[in-house]
Amino acid sequence: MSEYRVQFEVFEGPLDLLLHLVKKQEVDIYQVNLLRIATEFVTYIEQMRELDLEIAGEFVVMAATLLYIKSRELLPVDKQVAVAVEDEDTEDPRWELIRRLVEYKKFKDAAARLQERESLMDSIYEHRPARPELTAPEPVRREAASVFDLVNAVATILKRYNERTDVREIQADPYTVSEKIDYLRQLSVGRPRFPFSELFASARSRAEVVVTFLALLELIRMKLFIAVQTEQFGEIEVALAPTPPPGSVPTPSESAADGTIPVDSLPPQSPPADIVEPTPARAPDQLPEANPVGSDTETPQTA
Amino acid sequence: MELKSILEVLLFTSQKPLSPTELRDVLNRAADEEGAEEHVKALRKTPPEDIVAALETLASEHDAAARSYRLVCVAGSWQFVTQPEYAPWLRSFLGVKARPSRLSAPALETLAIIAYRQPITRAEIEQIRGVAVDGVMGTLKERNLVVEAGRADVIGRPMQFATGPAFLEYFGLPNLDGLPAADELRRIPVQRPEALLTVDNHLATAPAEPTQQELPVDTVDPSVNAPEATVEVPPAEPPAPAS
Amino acid sequence: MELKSILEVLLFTSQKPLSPTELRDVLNRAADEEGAEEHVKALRKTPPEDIVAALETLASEHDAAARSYRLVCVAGSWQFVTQPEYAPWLRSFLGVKARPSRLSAPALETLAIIAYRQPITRAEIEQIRGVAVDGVMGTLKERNLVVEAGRADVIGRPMQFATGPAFLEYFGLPNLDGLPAADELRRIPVQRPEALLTVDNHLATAPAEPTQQELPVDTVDPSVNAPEATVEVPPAEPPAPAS
Repeated sequence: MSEYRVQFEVFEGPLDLLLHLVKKQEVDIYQVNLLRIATEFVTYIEQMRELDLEIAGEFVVMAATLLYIKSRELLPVDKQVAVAVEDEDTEDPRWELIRRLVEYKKFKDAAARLQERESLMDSIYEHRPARPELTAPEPVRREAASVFDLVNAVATILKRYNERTDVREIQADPYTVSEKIDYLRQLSVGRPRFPFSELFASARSRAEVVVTFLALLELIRMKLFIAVQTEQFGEIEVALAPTPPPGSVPTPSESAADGTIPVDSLPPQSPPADIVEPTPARAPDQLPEANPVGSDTETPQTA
Repeated sequence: MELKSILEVLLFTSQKPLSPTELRDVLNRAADEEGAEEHVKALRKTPPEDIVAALETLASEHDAAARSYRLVCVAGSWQFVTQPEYAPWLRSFLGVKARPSRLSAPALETLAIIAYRQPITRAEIEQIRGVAVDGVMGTLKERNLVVEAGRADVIGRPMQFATGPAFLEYFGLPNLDGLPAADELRRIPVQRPEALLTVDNHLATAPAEPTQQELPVDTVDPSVNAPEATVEVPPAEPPAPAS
Repeated sequence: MELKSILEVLLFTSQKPLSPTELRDVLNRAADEEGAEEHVKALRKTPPEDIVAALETLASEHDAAARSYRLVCVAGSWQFVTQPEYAPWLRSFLGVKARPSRLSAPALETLAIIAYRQPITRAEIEQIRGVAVDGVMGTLKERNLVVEAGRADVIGRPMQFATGPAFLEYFGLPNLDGLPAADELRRIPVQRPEALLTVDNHLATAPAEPTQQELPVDTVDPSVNAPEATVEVPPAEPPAPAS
């Protein structure tokens, strides 16, 4: 009994049941044997009734239509009523039924395609970046600082540190900043660019590294050299500064390749955006030991 | 800088789908920004059709690249979405997508009829489905998949229905023309064998003599009487998409 | 389904950068899901080096495609970022405010010391800088440029500091080895006046005012006291990426 119930309940309506019966015949819908379908449909209704299932009104109406068609079909051909061509109100019930079945089938198929899309949508995830910073890092991330700030800060510390250390050691230091400046300028002859790391390749001691580094910063401060980082994670290169017209700053470059905004607040004429100049290193004589960096938040520590 | 690349980067960073109008607004706003460069200013007042064309080019480029995501238009707005075959990983990573419960088969049938034949009255829907649709219509309206769309200009002035703002989004469709087989289903099929008079009791529909009287639509041209003849119902105006 | 496409789609939908480890976790989780299909299970325990290789391939593919965005690795985690030349439009679209004011010179110096010498105690920083750093340390911690990194293994067990999750992003560095002249600058020569005693061999510097309390019982190594002595700071482990 429950099997029957399941069987009946899957049909959305009489048209659905009819389609099911048509499908069982395995012929084109236009070629279907309506007589047989009518018999089968009525049999279903009878079974439902026997099982005390509630029969929707639509099924009863459809059964009546089918019985009418069946009764017409059973007449000999010459007794069949030829529908008057001019009588537009009279529908051939067979054609009407098939037309409805065809139409219904199309929408049932369309519903199935919608259902496919419905379930497909469960598997499609939208691209939803969380916050602007994550997807647009450059415009926000690089405006505030560059690695040169950091390097420069280190240089300042180094310089101050050297001053604090034993005076005799400094005097004994075989390297001087001015020597290294000459060395770097020679190094750059005929080579417009070289990697930052190469500067230190020949250094024989830590002290030499530090002095070379200070010399480089001095050259940058004098606008003779520039430090260039052409891409965000690229190696820093040192290059000869383009010789600008006297008294001018470098002209803004159209090829602002990385969108970097210079470190310092933008002057009316900003330097090339892909070239970040570090803040000039403090000259040694400007560096008071006792109060190294003017900052309100800091208090000199007793040394 | 190409327009399409700019649109792409905007869609790439957007937290919601963007319509061509919204995209144009961004171009205009950037152009009006103080100190905007020439190439930014140049895109002020980009014609909407240029934007749509650029978006379509972009979408084809992404389709051709066959990556794990693509650019699609849903309900007139553009967004990047993932390809469905990566769902197993995304489900573990992002969790099961929050989606409204699936529609029942009767609801889907009813919705399909409304989608292709809108605006349509309840009586017309029931005529096609062969059953009453009160229950499912309630569900569909509640979920904004279906909305009321004015009264039909016939006796009794019955209410007509159309697809609602949630419809295109729910199925991920760009517009109503994006419905599968839209052309075919918008037409009322009147394919009519030349005759339905049987020559044999067991062959209900074998052709016999041509008749032409039962064509349900009154615009019948005798020449249209061929088996494949159809009468076109002009595509309904899509309802204004929800904003 | 190619590994790189799966990684791509995960990065594409992620709301934060993902490390190879996190990506591998997703692959494993998806493989362990009940009813996972064979091709999903097959990626369980993908070797980390395969993941990194796939990510690198992906990044080159995206670079070659020259779109408005690309895939990059920052601080060991991978993410899609936009190309900088679209900043004018993105700024007006996202309403990006200028970043909080750039770091002051004292803050930068302090940060530089921490970057090259991490982990490092506040006393050590102050020793190098010669001033107290309470104010700037607050700022740096607030902006996640500096984080606490456990306690030093010396008397008093002072807190140590390391660069925080925002540090590499702030400077656009791939990792701590990307610090300019890292090798050289990690070994800033420290010449110790004879009066000063080192607290610990691993400390970058000697304390400014050695007091009895600070003197460790047994770690004073006379050799460290030599004028030319330098203390190498081993390259610090990069801090765990922010999650």
